[in-house]
Amino acid sequence: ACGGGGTDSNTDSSGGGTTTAAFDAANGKVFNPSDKKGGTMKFAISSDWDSVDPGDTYYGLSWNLARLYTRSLTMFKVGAGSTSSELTGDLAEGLGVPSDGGKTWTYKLRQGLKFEDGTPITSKDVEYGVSRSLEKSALVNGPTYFNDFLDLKGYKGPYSSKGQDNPAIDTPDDLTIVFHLNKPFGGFDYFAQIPATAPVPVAKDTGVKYKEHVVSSGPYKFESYEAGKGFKLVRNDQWDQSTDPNRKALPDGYDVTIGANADDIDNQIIDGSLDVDIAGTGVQPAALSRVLGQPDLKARADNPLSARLNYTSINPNVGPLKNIECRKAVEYAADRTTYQTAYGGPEAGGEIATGLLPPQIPGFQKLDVWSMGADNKGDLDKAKAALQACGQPNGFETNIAYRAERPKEKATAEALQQSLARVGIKLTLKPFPTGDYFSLYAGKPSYRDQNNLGLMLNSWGADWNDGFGFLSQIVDGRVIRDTGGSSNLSVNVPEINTMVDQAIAETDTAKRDALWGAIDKRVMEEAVILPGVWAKQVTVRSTRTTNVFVNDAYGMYDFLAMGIQ
Amino acid sequence: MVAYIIRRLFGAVLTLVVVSMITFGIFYLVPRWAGGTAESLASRYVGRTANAQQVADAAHGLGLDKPFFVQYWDWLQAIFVGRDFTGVGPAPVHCPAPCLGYSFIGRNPVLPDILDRLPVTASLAFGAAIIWLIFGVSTGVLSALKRGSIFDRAAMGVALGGVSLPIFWTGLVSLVIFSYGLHWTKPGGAYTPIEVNPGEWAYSLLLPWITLALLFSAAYARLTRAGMLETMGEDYIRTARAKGLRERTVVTKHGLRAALTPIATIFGLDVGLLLGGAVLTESTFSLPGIGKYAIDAINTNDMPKVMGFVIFSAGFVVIANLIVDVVYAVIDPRVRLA
Amino acid sequence: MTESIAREGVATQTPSKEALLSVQGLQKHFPITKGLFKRQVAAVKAVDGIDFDVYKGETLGLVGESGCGKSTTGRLITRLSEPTGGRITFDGSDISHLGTGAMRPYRRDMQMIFQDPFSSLNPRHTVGAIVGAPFHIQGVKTEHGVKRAVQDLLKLVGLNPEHYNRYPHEFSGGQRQRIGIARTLALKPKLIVADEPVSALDVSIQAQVVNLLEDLQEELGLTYVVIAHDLSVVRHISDRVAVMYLGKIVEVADRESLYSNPRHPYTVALMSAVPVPNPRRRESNQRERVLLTGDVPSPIDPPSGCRFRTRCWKAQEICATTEPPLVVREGDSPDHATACHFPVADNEEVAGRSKAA
Amino acid sequence: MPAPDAFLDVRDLRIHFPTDDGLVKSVDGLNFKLQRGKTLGIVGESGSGKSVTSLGILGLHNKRNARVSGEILLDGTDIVSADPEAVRKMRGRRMAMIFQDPLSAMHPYYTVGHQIVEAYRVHNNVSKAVAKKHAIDLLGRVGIPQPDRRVDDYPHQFSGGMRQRAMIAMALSCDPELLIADEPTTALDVTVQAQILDLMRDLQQEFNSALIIITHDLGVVAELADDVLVMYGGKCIEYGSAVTIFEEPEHPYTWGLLGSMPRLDRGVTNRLMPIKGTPPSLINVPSGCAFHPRCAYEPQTGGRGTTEVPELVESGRGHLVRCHLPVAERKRIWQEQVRPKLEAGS
Amino acid sequence: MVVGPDASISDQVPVGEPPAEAEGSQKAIEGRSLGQIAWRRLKRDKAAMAGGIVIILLILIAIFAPLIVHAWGYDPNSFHQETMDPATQAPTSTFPFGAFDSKHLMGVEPPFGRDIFSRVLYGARISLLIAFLATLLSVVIGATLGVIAGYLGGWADWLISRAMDLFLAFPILVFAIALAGVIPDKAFGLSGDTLRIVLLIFIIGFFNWGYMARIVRGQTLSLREREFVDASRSLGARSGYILRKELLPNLVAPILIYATLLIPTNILFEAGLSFLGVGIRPPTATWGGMLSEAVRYYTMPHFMFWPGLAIFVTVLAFNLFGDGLRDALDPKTR
Ligand SMILES: Nc1ncnc2c1ncn2[C@@H]1O[C@H](COP(=O)(O)OP(=O)(O)OP(=O)(O)O)[C@@H](O)[C@H]1O
Ligand SMILES: Nc1ncnc2c1ncn2[C@@H]1O[C@H](COP(=O)(O)OP(=O)(O)OP(=O)(O)O)[C@@H](O)[C@H]1O
Ligand SMILES: [Mg+2]
Ligand SMILES: [Mg+2]
Ligand code: NI
Repeated sequence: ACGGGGTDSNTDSSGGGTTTAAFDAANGKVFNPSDKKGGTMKFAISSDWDSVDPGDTYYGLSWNLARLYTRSLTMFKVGAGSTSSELTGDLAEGLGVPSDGGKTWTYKLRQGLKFEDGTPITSKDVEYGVSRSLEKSALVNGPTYFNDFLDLKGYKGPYSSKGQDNPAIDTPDDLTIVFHLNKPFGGFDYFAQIPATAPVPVAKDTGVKYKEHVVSSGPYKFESYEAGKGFKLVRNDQWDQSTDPNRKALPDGYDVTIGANADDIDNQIIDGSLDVDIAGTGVQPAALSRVLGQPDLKARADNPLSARLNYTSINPNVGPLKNIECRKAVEYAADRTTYQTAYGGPEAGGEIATGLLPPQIPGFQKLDVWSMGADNKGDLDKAKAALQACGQPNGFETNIAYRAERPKEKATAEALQQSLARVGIKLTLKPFPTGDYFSLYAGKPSYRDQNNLGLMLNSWGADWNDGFGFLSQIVDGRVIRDTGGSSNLSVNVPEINTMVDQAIAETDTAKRDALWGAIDKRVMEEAVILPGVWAKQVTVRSTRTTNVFVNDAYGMYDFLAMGIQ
Repeated sequence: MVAYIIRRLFGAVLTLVVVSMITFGIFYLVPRWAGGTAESLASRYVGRTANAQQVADAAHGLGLDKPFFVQYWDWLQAIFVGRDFTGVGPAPVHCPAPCLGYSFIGRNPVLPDILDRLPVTASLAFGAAIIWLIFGVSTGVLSALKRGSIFDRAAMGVALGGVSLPIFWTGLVSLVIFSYGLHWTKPGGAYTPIEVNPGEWAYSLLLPWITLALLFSAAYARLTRAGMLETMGEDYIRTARAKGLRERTVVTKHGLRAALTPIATIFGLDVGLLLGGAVLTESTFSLPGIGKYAIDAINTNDMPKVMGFVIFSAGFVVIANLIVDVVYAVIDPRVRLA
Repeated sequence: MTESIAREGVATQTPSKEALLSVQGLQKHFPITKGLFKRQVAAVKAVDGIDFDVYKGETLGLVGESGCGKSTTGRLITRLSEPTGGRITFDGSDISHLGTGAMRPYRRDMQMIFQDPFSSLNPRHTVGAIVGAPFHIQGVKTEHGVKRAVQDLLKLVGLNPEHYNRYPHEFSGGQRQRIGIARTLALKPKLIVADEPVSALDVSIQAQVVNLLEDLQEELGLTYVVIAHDLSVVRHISDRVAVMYLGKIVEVADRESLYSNPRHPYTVALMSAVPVPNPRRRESNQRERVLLTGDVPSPIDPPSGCRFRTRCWKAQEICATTEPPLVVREGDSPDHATACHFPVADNEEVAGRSKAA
Repeated sequence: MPAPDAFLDVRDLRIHFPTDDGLVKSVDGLNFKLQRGKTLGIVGESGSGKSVTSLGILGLHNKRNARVSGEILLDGTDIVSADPEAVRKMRGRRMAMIFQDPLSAMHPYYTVGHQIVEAYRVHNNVSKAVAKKHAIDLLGRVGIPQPDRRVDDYPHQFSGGMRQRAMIAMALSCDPELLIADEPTTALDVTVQAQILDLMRDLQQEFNSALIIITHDLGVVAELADDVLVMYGGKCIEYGSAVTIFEEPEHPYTWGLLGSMPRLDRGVTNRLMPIKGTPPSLINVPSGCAFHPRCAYEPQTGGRGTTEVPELVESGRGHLVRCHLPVAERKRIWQEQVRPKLEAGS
Repeated sequence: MVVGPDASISDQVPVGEPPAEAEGSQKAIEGRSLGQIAWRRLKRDKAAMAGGIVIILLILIAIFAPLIVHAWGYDPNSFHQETMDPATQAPTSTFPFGAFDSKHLMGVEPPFGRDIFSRVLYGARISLLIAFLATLLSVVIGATLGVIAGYLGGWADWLISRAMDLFLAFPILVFAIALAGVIPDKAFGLSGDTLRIVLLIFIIGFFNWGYMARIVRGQTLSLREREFVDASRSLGARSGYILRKELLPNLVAPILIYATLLIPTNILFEAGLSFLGVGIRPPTATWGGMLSEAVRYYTMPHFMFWPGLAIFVTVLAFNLFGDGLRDALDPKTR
């Protein structure tokens, strides 16, 4: 069942619904549509995510979830298939209005918006939410788009630049908010859907502690919050359906358990006592054979493709890998099937990737830069030839870094170790603590170069489904910082940087998509990235949920739409 | 006795200071062996947009650039007077006394976090302790009384097996069978506090209790048996029989009473150790207790948490030691504490 | 059972009055610590100022009740422990405070026999190694090699020399005690201190060892200090006897004089308490017995003045204030010294079934 | 011969222990009788089976590791074959025991008073307070000063002599008819020993109980016993009145015991007369007369000593001896050879 | 030189031995040492002997793992993807879980189909190596410090006893985990598995000496009170002599006993560390590591079963043997 399996789902028309259980029934269509209100949804996850603070979060699941208790300026449409990739106004009446060649963006807020305590939401609250998210030394987790694109003129944020006004954001009246950018950017509406644009009342902002009491602007508010253990959401009576065309708010509340046993989550979903694993990464390997093996269970499973690439960065700054021939040898010698197996096989792991851009992102093209050999098991002859050309005919030694707590990355490292050994490239496995992987180890240029980290496992999901949302943070060499923390571990080619600038500035969508596609190919040619798999997962639908469908923007079930039977 | 307790408390505090110093030393030194500098250590706390100056400020504000003893002193002092950190985040961060450290990854002081998890670990430890005391001791006593019988051999065989089983394996196997397979018990992870729902509480801890108790029951059965065999051979048992006491009285009042004394000691220490974090059990059953906290802290490389944990659990052991000694003196009139 | 070689030669001849060992004011206090800082709050005055001489070739017996400081005295004179005060002169040299190294040469001349034949032999060493140890430790060269010397010693103490390679656990208590004795004899010592050498043995074995000690003394001209609590054994083996009470010597005299004419009330009580193996004299024994009441006071806080006064039926006021010196009493032979204000007179009626107050 | 209506009648008592190394015949065919108000002394070397016998009489051997056979008739009831529960009820009430080492024989965790009260209350249905009063009474009777205060002390707070007194009080708590004292004074100093022996004698007279005193100290036996039983290798080798045993012993082993002992009541003998060799193994008891390897007169038995187990035969009124030597010969040897040597120098 | 006639009594054999043996033979009988007696006792203890045999087998297996694997297995790290269903990541073998197959004796490991048999065998090498050497380290540190504390007493004792308390108060497991987590990749001229093995040995050994020291100290204290030490001193022996010649031979038995009983603890300790992911680095096979992987595949119980069984059998064997050894060398405890 290989080969472009996921792409067909995108062609489905949105809004279609079905009630017959079948494999992949909620992928691209709505399974079990219903408008019934009531009930409490049970969510669980095995390990905590960064934060529930809208200004301090960068996890897809968190952005998906945040829509329950906050509203941002714009949002992805709530719908199956490609619908979910489209933006629409949320707090704002509609999408932003660009002016000044895309350097200024203006949004009009809806009437009658209120916080959970009844105070009206104004454009000032939105400005404050964005401003505080700039404080990356306090709210460290969120994306840095606003830091990078707003014309801040030295403004650091409401904590650091106390008493100053954010010069990049104007609020001419309570319902209007204007953003000034430092360069033209056509995709600002994507920025506007980041949870950081959710309004935050200044008086209630407790900085890093705000996560303990997020003030709701959405249909649900926090009833309780216990760090690391879970929280409960209940209806926010100040939310007004009339101000919100996107949310149906079917359940009466949500119980979110954090730190549950991962295998148990699978079991509970299978037997119906739990609704959703909010991690959205699919069932655990233990349940996989069961789910795929038993027809009745398989009929309850979906196999969505997410806009995520699991790949390996090849460090062009260490040892023989400085020579592109040696990097080519790695590309040729890698056995892509074991890479895929390491991630869970064709269904649970993903499709073998040929380039960076996942198929569902506009601009995608099927590349064939480096031969993957017969059955994708690697082209050993070419690899050997490349090694010869590199002057290392007998191979060489280098290290492969991965995140210690990620078994799949560990398996991948083992898989690469095996497959590269076939041409004499010896890999030593180097696990690093997940939390510091980017900030201190693989993500820190001085560290990775000094410690001879030749290969580094990496994984990147689109912030949203377009070329910028996917590629900008991993191919632009200028995001690499000496202090570490960048997701781009190996791509720093001036020519590519220029191409990125061109793509950003391009206002024509089709041309822009093509430009991103070209960047993809160009990066591949550098042989600094060994693509692994475009992630897919096998997820199981709970028996009691309604309105189940995969939101393509997040690559997982849409939490907002679900209801209880 | 009072003087003794005071002296021991004094010793306990000293022990903790030394433990903390060693721990601190190791966590201070090892990252530096690995090539860490004050700046590189600080850089994890400053976020992704920080520039070199901000990193340097953070390193300074956290005191990472100070010599070892100054840093240790700062840490120690914080326990009594609290501490302010600067350079990380726009405002100074205050960690109120008693400050066992402040986690910049979790953005909170360590102690309240640990205390928050204590009920889980305590529930686990005490619940299991009750089970293993009942099972272990009664099996041990019966075995000793029926020495050489089939029961004795079987029980001791099982006990030897029990102490030879790795707890994480027993835990996994029982999880797979009883939780995933038969759905009899909860697999852990979702702990319900006793005050919320005692039934749920017990239900959620059932499997960890049994698993932990299995290991300890086995050990205690062996200990009790050995102790009983020893005391039942004592002269005073013969005296008790010569007085014409009923065998049951002889066994319980004279034999068991004496045999249990050393077991009480070990029991105290075991519970003390467990309260300081049943690491393997908690991670096998994903119980959000102190042990899991420690593992998580280690996995996220959150050194202030690890430090705080080490001191906290060492404190339990030290206090358990002290209590055991005092209790011993109460149980055994021959022991005079001076 | 044939009678032994007559012992008259040695027994009748008065020991030469040359002191081999001389002890003056010997003290040993064991500190008792307490409180937060382990302050010394008191001391067990195990031995509290004793004087005696041991003459060449004689046997001095040391008797007393349990805990009166006999063993401590023995350990002090063999310098196994450090005296708190006083002087020990051995063969003319002051050895009171010599260190381990300085003491080593003297150790050849002064040996010890221990009470417990089970714990005094290292269970992991062969008999040969145990008896040969003195040669190794002192670096003594032997004419025909150590093995030969050891076997000679074994023969000397009545053991089969073939058992050179056996381990102590293969021997009975009496045989073990012989091994211990062989070890002490290896270096041909002048003085042997025996701390309860036979108390751990059965009666029949006890006699074998006592005989052996006597024979060896005769053969090798040894000087003994024998510590025992069994008055009959002490009488049998000793030439002179010292009686200890609570860290003090209360009476010292030659055997005949002491047993026939005890002066100190404690000695009297001690001797009268020994059961006599004669059922016919049962009644008279009971009548003559002085029964002491109470227990031996604690050596931590001994009674003032005369230490025996708390149990003595003759005690008067002076006993509480003045400590009686150990001196020769009127009418006694010159080597019969008693530390008592009111020594028991020759034909004093001390007994009766009344308990001594 | 003891009168037929003996209070305690032990008949052919055998107590064997099967062990890894073989069968330990600790007691092997023991017979004796004891009347009320009389005292029997049992002497013998270490390991001759004295303690095992006394435990056997109290029925304290564990069925699992001891094989007890024969009869122990206490006032007509056979303890060996009786129901264990019945024997338990007899223990403490009808027969009691005083052990050698009072420190280890008393429970360290309970007060002395508690331990006496416990002994009293198993057999008497009285309140704790009454029992405690009784305990204080008893402690006073055995000569413990301030018994009302010391009753609440723990054994370790007593001195050795006081502990032994407390043991005696405990044994006497139910006025037993048979009292067995297993080396009651061995751990004590002579002065204390004298007090205890005195006490036991007085108490026995007061209660008119039968007393068995076990010891290896012939002096103690001479002080207390009416009759003496000499044990060797698990067997009785000589039995007789105390005077007979001390003045006309007929067994070479008894001679040896007497000869081994320095005595204060005699002059200083020049030499002790020990028994050569060591006590026999109870697993491989020497063939024939168990004493033959150590016996100087073994050649005079004409080889029977090594092959034939001698019978215990009466050689005079109530005097039983287990020896191959002809009676006349034994008497002659004692009179002509042994006795003079023992008394030499007196 | 004639000593009194009854003093030179011919030696009798001690109680418990047939008199005939000694009586008849005047020639030197080689005495049996305590070691020989212990061995005789041990031989009678069937469970202990079984434990001992298993231990020997395990050691042989560990040593000859490459040969055995060569005959019946595969390289422990090589993949056998053909044995796995790529989608479900379960073994395709018709044998239950792929085990007991002639190709893969214990089945194969998800997801790559590595041969479990070979990995278990290779795991034995690591487990035993670490357990043995760590025990050795603990024993060396513990015994040395214990003897010093017990023999010298005073300040040395105080200091060492406090250090012992300290180490016993440490939450060792967590501490070891934390430490193993921050170990650098290269140090002391070592790297990779070698470095980690060395460091694990060091960590496990270093944190476990307290118990050993406590026992040795206690033993030394009681031995010091035995009169043979005084006897040696009264002969003028120096401390060094007493330590080496008098005390040490008597300490061998307890040290041996507790070393045997420490080994299983250390095996569990290492497995625990590997289980928590801070032990030896993958792909090197260790039992604990295999178990921690197996957790994710609990629906394929064979993967959990074999390494768990290996740990269990090994630890059990050492416990059995250690118990037996204790009974044999120290009959008091029976
Ligand atoms: N190392 C020590 N520390 C403290 N007190 C001690 C020590 N050794 C002996 N004593 C005390 O000193 C006193 C005399 O003891 P010592 O052993 O000399 O008596 P003893 O006469 O030999 O008694 P015994 O007949 O019981 O052997 C006792 O009260 C004893 O408790
Ligand atoms: N439970 C037992 N199992 C095996 N042998 C035993 C047992 N109890 C006693 N014995 C053996 O029985 C023999 C007689 O022991 P017993 O205690 O009666 O001697 P004893 O005459 O009282 O000696 P002592 O004077 O030393 O007290 C000894 O050899 C002893 O080892
Ligand atoms: Mg002594
Ligand atoms: Mg006895
Ligand atoms: Ni003599």
